[in-house]
Order: sequence, then C-alpha cells, then structure tokens
Amino acid sequence: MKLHEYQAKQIFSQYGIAIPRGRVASTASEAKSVAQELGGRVVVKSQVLVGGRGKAGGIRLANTPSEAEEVATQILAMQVKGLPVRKVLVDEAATIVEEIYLGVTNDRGARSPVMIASSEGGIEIEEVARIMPERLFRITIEPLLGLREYQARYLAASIELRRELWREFVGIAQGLYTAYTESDATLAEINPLVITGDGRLIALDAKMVVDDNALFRHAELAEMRDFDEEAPPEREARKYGLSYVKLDGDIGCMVNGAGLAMATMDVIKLFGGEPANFLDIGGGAGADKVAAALGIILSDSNVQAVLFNIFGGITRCDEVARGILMALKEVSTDVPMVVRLTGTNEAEGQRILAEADMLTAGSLSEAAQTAVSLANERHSV
Amino acid sequence: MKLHEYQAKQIFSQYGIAIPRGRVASTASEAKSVAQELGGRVVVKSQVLVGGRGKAGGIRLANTPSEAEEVATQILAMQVKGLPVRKVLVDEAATIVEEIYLGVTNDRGARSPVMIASSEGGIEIEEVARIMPERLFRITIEPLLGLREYQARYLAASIELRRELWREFVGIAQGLYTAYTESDATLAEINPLVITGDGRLIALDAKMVVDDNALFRHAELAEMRDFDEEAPPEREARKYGLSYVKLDGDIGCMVNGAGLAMATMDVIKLFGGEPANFLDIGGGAGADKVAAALGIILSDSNVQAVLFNIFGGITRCDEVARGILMALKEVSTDVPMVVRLTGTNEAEGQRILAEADMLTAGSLSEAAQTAVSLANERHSV
Amino acid sequence: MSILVDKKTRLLVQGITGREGFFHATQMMEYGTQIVAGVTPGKGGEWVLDGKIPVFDTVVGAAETTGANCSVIFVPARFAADAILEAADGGIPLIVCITEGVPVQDMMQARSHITQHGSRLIGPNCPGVLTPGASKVGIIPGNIAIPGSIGVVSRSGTLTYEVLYALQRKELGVSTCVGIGGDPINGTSFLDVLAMFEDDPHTDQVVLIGEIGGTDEERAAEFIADHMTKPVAAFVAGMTAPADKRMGHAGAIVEGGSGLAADKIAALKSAGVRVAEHPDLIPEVVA
Amino acid sequence: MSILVDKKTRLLVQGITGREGFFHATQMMEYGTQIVAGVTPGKGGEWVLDGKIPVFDTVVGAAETTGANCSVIFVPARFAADAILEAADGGIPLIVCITEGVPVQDMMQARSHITQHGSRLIGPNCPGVLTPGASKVGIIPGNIAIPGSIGVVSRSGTLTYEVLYALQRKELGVSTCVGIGGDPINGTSFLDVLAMFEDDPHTDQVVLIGEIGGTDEERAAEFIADHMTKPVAAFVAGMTAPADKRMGHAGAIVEGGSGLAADKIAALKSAGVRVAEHPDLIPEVVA
Repeated sequence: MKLHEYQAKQIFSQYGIAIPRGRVASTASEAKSVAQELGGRVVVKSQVLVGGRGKAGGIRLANTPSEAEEVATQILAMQVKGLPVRKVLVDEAATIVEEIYLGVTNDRGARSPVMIASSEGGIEIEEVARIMPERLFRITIEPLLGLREYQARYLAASIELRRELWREFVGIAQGLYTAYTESDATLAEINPLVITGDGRLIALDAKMVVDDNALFRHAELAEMRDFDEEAPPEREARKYGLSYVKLDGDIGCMVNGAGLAMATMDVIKLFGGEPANFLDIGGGAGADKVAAALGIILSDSNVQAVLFNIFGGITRCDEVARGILMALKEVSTDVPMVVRLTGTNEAEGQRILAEADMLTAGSLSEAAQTAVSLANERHSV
Repeated sequence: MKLHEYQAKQIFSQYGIAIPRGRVASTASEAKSVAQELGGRVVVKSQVLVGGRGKAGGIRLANTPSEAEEVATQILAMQVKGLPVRKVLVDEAATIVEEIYLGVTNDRGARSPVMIASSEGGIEIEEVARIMPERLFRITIEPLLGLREYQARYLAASIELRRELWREFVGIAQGLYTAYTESDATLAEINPLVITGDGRLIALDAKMVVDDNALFRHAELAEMRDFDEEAPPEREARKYGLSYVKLDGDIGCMVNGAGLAMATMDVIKLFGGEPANFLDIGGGAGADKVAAALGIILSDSNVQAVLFNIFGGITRCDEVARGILMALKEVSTDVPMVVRLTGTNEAEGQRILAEADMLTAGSLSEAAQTAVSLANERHSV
Repeated sequence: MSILVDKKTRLLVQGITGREGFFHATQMMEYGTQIVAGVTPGKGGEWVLDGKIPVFDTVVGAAETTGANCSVIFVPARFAADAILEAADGGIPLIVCITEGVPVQDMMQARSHITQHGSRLIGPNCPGVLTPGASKVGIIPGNIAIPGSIGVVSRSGTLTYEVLYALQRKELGVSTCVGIGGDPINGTSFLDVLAMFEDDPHTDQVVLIGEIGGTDEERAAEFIADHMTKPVAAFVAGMTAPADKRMGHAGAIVEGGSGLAADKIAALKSAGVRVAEHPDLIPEVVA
Repeated sequence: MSILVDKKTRLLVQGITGREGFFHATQMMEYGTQIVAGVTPGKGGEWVLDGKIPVFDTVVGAAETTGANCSVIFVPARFAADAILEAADGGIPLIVCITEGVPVQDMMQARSHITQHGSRLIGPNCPGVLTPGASKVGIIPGNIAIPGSIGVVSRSGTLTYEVLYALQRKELGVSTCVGIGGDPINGTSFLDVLAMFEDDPHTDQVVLIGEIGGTDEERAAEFIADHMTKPVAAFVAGMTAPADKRMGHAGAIVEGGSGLAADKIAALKSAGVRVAEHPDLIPEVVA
C-alpha cells in the first residue's frame, strides 16, 4: 500500500526527521489559509499515488497566500496520469543548497534491507543508477541487527557529505530505517533530502510503501489507505480478497493463482487475443468469491468474452462451477464464456457446467483459442 | 543497580503484566489510607534492597486499615539485614491457588539471555535448583531474535500450566523479556507469579537489577536509585567513579584494578591481616580521585593501617603519589601507611614519596607484610 | 531418485488441527507420505487422522518423540515466522512453509536466523515438494505427476500444476517437483534447487518455471551457463503483464525496467535453455 | 613463538585521536607494534603519530587501503558495540576491545553477530594481547615481560601485570599474554586461549589468572584435565571477597554459592593445576 507524501512525511517526522512546516488541504481556500499561517513562499504539491507529479505540473511555487489559492485551484482541477487530484500539500518553500537521495528498501537477492544514498537527489534513483552509477552507494543491513551508526557514516562519507552534517545525517538514516521497520514498509524514501541555506537537512519529499501482508498489526496505517485512489473494481476486488488489475484488452479472465493467471494472459495473447484483466481468485475460493469475481470482470464494458482457467488444488472445481452459475443468475449478460476446469472434484464441476450448457475446454491452449474466437465473433457481429 | 519491588512492579505493569493494586507508603498513616482505598485484606511489604524480607518479618498481612497502620508502624521501625526500612508497599491480598517462578537473566556461559520457569514459585529459585532441579526449565534466548512465542509456550508446557492460561503466560513472558531488554536489566524476575482464585496470573513479587553500564541511556531508571539504601562511603565512592566495598577488617587498601584489589586483600589475609575494604580506583585515576579514595578509607574508624598498591599502566605513579600527599594535607590522620608503586612514571612517584618520608615497599608481599605489622603495632599501642 | 524428500522423509505437520493443515495432512497421508506427528499448541496429547497421528504442543517435543526430519507449515501468516523458527530450533533440517501472506520483515529476520543455524527452508507461499510415488510434502495434487527423471522447480503454484499435468499427459515422469514460492524473500532459490538437481543421479534434465519480478531467473541463467551439465527447459509467465502493476503476489512486481519476462527469457535462452511459448508446450521442449 | 599477534600483525586503532587511544597508540608504536592505520569518524584524511599514521573515517576504508588484519578499540563504552561490529563488517579477523563499561546487552548482540561472521573478539574490558618482543596490542605495559615460552591468560588487568612482573623478575619469559577481560559477556574464553596455547609449538606451559564470579575457571579446569598436555599454573583472586558483594566489575560477582574462589581453586587443583597462594609466588609454581 502506497502512502501519500503528506502521510509519509508525518511518519518520518515522528522518527525525528525534519520536514518543512506545512499541512494538507482539500480545497483552494484551505490551501490559502495554510499559506497564510506559514507566511512567506510556499510549495503547493498534488497528493496522488503516482510518480511524475512535477513534470505534469502538479508541484508549483506560490509567493503569496492568494497565489497559493490560485495555484491550488488549478492543481485540484487537474489529473496526474489519469488520477484526479483531491488533496494538495502546502509546505513552506526551502532554500536548497544541495539535494541528496536517501532510501531503504528490501533487497531480494541479499534477502535483507538495503539502504541507498546518493549525492544526486531530486531525480529518480533509477535514473541515477542508469546515468551515474558511481554516485550511488548502498549498504546491506543485517535484519537482526538493524542499521548501525557506522553504516550510516559510511554512506555519509561515500556521498562526500560535509562533516558537520554527519551526525544529523546518521540520525536521519536511523530514523528512516526505524520508520521502515516499525511500519513494515517495503520502501521508505526521502528524495530529495536537502541541505538548506542555513545548513540543515530537511526531507522535502517522502515516499513510503507498506507491506499489505503486515497491515494486520498496523491499524493506524491501514486507516491511511486512500480509497479514492483506487478504481472501483480494484476496491471491490480487495473486499473479496481477490487480486484484480484492469488491462486494455477484451478477453476477461478468471484464474486461481497469480502465475497461472499471467500464463493464461500470455496464452490468450499468443493466440491473437488481448486480455482485459489480470484476476487471481487465490487458493480455496468458494462460490461467493467466484461470483464476485465474475461481476467485477463483467463490469468492464470492453469485455467480449470470458475465460475461466481453474486448476483445482485447494480450490474445488465444483465450488467454482457453482459460483459461475450463481453469478450468471445475478448478472444478466450475453458475453460468451469458456470454462477450463481441472483437478480436485473435476468430474462434479464438469457435470454442473454441462447441465447448464456451459462451453468447456480440455486444456489451457484450447480454452484460450476458444476465447479468442468468441471475442472475434462478437466483434464482427 | 537493584530496584525496589514497587519500582520493578511499576515497570512490569507497563509491559502488560498484571500486578496487585497497591501503592508505596513512607508512613504508617499513609499505609492506612492506601489500605482504605484498596478495601479488603492487604499485604504490607518492607521495601529494602536485600533478600529474606519475609523471614525477617518484613512482609505481613493486615485485615483492616487500622491493622495495616499498626503493621506498617512495626515494619517501618525494623531493620532487615542491617538496612532500615524506609518504605512499605501496601498491596491488595490475593487468593493464591498456585505459585510459579518466572525470571530472565544473562547466561554467561551461553552469552545470551536465559529465561527460567518453575512450577515451584514462592521460594528462592536457587533453592529449587538445589532440591528439585527437575522442576526447573530454562530456555536460551538468541539476543538478536528475542523471546519467541514458541519458547514461552515451551516453558508453559514444561511447567504443566493449565492450557487456558497459556496465552496469558506467553504475554507475561514476552512482557518480562521486553522489560528486561528495554531496561537493560541483568535480572528481571517474578516470584511468585500466582494463579489467583479467579484464574488469573498476577505478579505478586517483582525483582529487577539494571546494568549500571547502561544507565546513561535510561535517565528514568537512573532516577530510581535509592540513595538511602547505600552507606555514605559507597555513595561518596560512586560520585568519584570509585568502586568501594566496606569490609570488617582493619587494613584499608587502595588498588588500581578489581582483580589486583582482590589479590591484595588475599595477600593481606595470607600474612595474617584483615582487609577493611575493597577499593578499586580504576584505570588512569588522577590525584583528586586518589585523594577522595583516601578520605573514604580513613572515614572507617576501624582502619589501623593503609596499604596502597598501584601497578601503573594507564595510571601514572607520580599522579598517585601526588594524590596521596594532597589527601594527607586535608585529612589529618595518624594511621600509618605503606605504598607500593610500580610501572608508568615509577621513579617520579617514588621520588615524591621519598621527599614526603612515606613508607614504601618493593613488592606486593612486602607491602602486605608491612601493613599487617603496622596494624598490629597500632593495636598493641 | 529424488531430492529433498523421499520415502525416508518423516513428516511433521505444524498447524495440523487447522482447516487447511488437516485437509492437506489427510491428502499427504493418502498419497503415502510418512506423517509422524502434528503440532498445535494447546492440543498436545490429542490424536488425529483416524487416531493415527499424535499431536504435540511443541516442535521439540514432537521431534524428540517421533524423529521427524521434515516439517510442513500451515499456520496463519502472522504466526508463520515463529513456526519456522520453532522448527529450526527443534532441529528440523527441512522446513516447508506453505503459508501465504507472511510479512516481508518477519521473513527477513527468520531467514537470517535459520540460515545461520543450518536448516533449509522451502517457501513461504509455496506449494511444497513432491517426489512422485514417494512423498508429497505440501499441497501439490498427487495425481498430476508420475515418477521419472525430470526435475521441476517453480516460483509459482497452480502454474506448476499446469506444467506437471502437461508432462503427465505425455507420460513424462518427474524426479522431484519443488515449488520455491513467489514471495520476495524465500528460503531456497532457483540456484539452490538447480544445484541439487545437477547432483542428483536420478534427475536427467530440469524444467524451470519462472515469472516476472526480481532477477532470480537471470541469476538462474548464469548458474545454468556456468555449472549445469544437464539440459534445462523453461517457461516464464508474464509476457503480457504491464510494467509497474502488481500481479497478485509480491514476487510478481516488475521492478523498474528489470524483472521483465522478455529479459528473463533472453537470459535463459542465451544460457542454452529451451524456453516454451506456453505451459502446454513444455513437453515439446524437454530433451 | 606466539599466538594471536606477532610481527606480522598490521594494527588498526579505532578511536586513535581520543585521549586514551592516542596515548596507547604511541606506546604500542614505541614498543614496535606495526600500526598501519587509525579510525576516527569525521577525521579521515588527518595523519597522527608524527605524521606517520593515516586516519580514516571508516574501518572498511582503512582496511582496504592498509591491509590491517587486527583492530584495537579505544572508543567510549556507548560506541563500543558499534565499533566491534564495524571492525567485523570490515573483515578484520582479530578485534581487541579495551573499552570498559560496555552494556551487557550490547555485547550479547554484538557477540552473537560477529561469532556468526567469523571474527575473533578479545575483550571487552581487557588489557589486550602482548607477545613480548614482537607486538603489543592494547595497554599491557611493554617493559614487564620478556620473550619466552610461558603462555599467560587472564580475566584481570593490573593483576596480570603483577604476574608478568613477578615472572620477569625471575627471568621467566612469556610467549604471549592474553587478557580476556573481566566482563560477563566476552568474546574469547579461557578455553579458547588454552586450546591455542596447547597448539602453539612455542608455548611450553601456561599460567592462568582467574577471579571470583561465573564458572569460567571450573570449565577451564575441565578442559585442562581433558585436553591439555602442557603444564598449567594458576592464581585465583578473591579468596577474601565476601559472597554477594560486587567487587568492582561485573565479572566479580559471586553468584549464589557458585563462583567462589575456593571452589575454583579446588577444581583447578583436581585438574592437576598448580595453584599459587599469591601472585608473587607464580614463579615458584611454574614448571
């Protein structure tokens, strides 16, 4: 789960990391009054959960409270990569002398957290890694020991930070690491961490992604989820414990297992079709879950055919068959469907489908080919 | 640093461990009003930093507030192992069904914390270890992982705790371990942890010893030190960073290094004397520290002779010599002294002492023999 | 004949009285797996599976009494790291964690510890290990694979079944199938399993099933090029997955440019691996 | 000729610009120890000891540049665990921590980690290691021991000097003297050092200096009885120490009945160790 900049900043600030004075606002007039409180120049920043806000014009300076209001009006009316801006963060503007990058994330290879620092802050770290990898320094953190002071100092020395700022930098690095572990984050990032005109280190931007699997122990973080940032079908899917990602094609698919779901999409494509979505119903899904999943697939008006690919292990084929029929009773649709069921309770599942005159397939290839034909026929109608 | 029972209970309670309702009182009338607040039967417990309070009559039941006042009057007038009782803890009396032992301490051998549990609570755990070692269960805790739930459950299963209390017991064990680590304790102990008539687990007694070396990061614990429980010379010694323990003999000694100090005491004894104290001035002690140390030694009126044994390494012999002379100027005394100085800046030290006509010795044996003769002569005078 | 598990495997089931643990313990026993004990804290002393299998409160108690040498874990996600540590601490050399949704930081800590203490972990979030005809440890359906000489290793669950099923239809047998799990932090990697297959005299060739995210397939390709003498075939899922979208589980995030299926396939091909276009075609590319 | 340190020891001094670090670095250099670098965070780039020794910000920087293979630590107690971990992480195989007053829990964590990562720690709260005539790492005065074949191992500081001095006056030479430190949690035990002396062809016999508290001497006695062929002499301080009183440092607590000097002496004697009545008598009991 991604957090908004203003939420991540609040968290970082609790761990002793200096952030600019500022507050989030939902309306332009609220933004104006925040700017009045702060006095001086402010930055108005769109709060959306995608990158590239700056380039899209979603981050702007304002010299006066009325200018802040004006800028906020514009930003609150815009979309960034298709996402409407619903909130802005109004921060006091800082005088920036240098921009640093500091982040911590999981390193799959080392199976440990890794902290990354660079003297080249303010641009995306992937970009730094590409153009000037020699300016990027990383330390692997032993998860049972946590970030040690000497490691933070090593980063400070590596990015050639001026020495009078080392102690402050070490404090920030330790704060960031603690925020990362105590929030069960998978990413905690300050970009840029700036040296201000008066020689302080301030986190001008903040990014944090929290491990969904650990939200059970972070009620306060779970509450931060911004449902407005999710499309309604994704939201609906989460409610049922389904993984759904909308795509641009016309063949809806429902599969158990993420790997098999991706493989199913690949096979559809291979036979000339375009998948309309990724949808993993997970292991052991019952009839109600299947019904909910079908409803979500059909809510996409692009869908011209639906492919079910269920390899029963924990999941029982008869349950899935019943779920499909249950859903079809509720959702009246003329979208054609093909079902491929194999594994646990396969015979019973096939019987149920046969009784309902559902189209079935014996293998994944066959099912995909059928789905592609069905979609093409419907297009040509 | 040992904490009082009431202090340890407060800490344990912050970690979710149930303790009896109760409060500490410094006067009998205060004890009475605590008993009134609590209602019902209470236990009045002397708060002194030594074991054996119960046997000494320092823990007594009271059925009514006036009985509590009476009992508190008696307890506050008594001494336990020579220590005057200055405070009592007044706790509500619990109905005890079973008594358990639960403690965590450092295991030198495993170089790890060890948690110990026994179904035989209420008696000293050393006693359990002696008479029924088969009733004592221990688990070694990996310091980097902390106490895991399965380990606490292993202890619960081992002491044959009834199953409906396992979850509560696991919570208590984890609370105790966290209190131990977060307080930098070297011992955290609940004895007894009782099962009450209504089936709850409550910590009836609590003991905690904190690592003196870690007090720098625990201002709140450092403030809990009960200076009343220390004899004035010990208090004075701590102020100067000296280690001083008063003993019953008549030969005072001042040594640099704990091992050498003990060896010096041993040699005194070997030559027929009795050491009056243990005193380690530590490494690199300067003249003022030496002067303070001499003052502390001479504050013991039993002292008939003083032996200085300094093996200069970090400590400089000339500094020590100057310290002795400085102290002798302030404290006028006729107690005879012998000085043995070897090591760093030995020549200069010897010269200073010679100028002041101090008695010196070339080896530890010689110094000890001289000190014993000096003390004997003075006795016979 | 196999790696990791065989007829000598003496299996302990952690979470045996739970819904999933019980169901799959039953399936495993029916398959012929030698289940020797179950563990459910607070239920020690009970007997399950028609009164044949004793339940213990602790792993150490179970292991000491029954000589279990492998444990399979079906406990809820929030207790999984503790269960893994308990198994390792109980001296179990092979631990298979089926549980899905274990927090990443729990896994980083647990893995760091058990690695230093000599136990091997498979998973979490994996279907387990199947040596056809000998031992089934986990949830891989037993009826979709026959004994043989193809080693199968996969990051996926049901996609693995699809491949096993495709092999079975062509009467191609499997020495052992290892599902290493799709989580970002897991106990055993492709490399570990490839090395075991390379050393196993009863495995003639290997099928590797990868997916988008991470760089495991690239590292596997490097290992294959440098150290494998046996032929390897592969399928990588996610050619059509859009970059930067989460596809179901954490292993399936495309991480900024790398982690793409196309890159993985290219790496495998250049290591001499024959890559199938879709799972049904795996039998065509095995040697 | 020695164990642990010798003429090939290339020493790094952590905390070299501090008061104690600087003083003892000077002493060590005067003794002939091959000091190659110092570390003081924030002072990298400076040169100390008459401009001969470069100072680095980090251990890894110092080790890479100078090939240091041993580090001696003089940092304040609250930074000691971090310094130990930094040295281990920097690949230093032998770490000698002089610092006194390190919190016990810091040490338990640091020790658990470095043990798993292959570095040896001597101390903390120890006087260091002296191989007379070759290398002095720590604070043992260099002028109180001459080269020879007696190995000395001790939990104490100045008491060790007393014993070395007594040996020197009788012209008895020392192969290496190791102060393992008096703290409850230390890196290297009597057993470790006894085993090294047993294996060292240039050590003919060993002097062990113990004190009250813990059971290290008892375990040493057991080891001597079972594994040592070379003669061992000993002195144990604290015969007159009252039970249950803290004598200066944590190593010197009598823990409930065990840990008494008398018990330790009895254990050593029954292992064939000749125990001196006082430190001056050590030369009488060596072989």
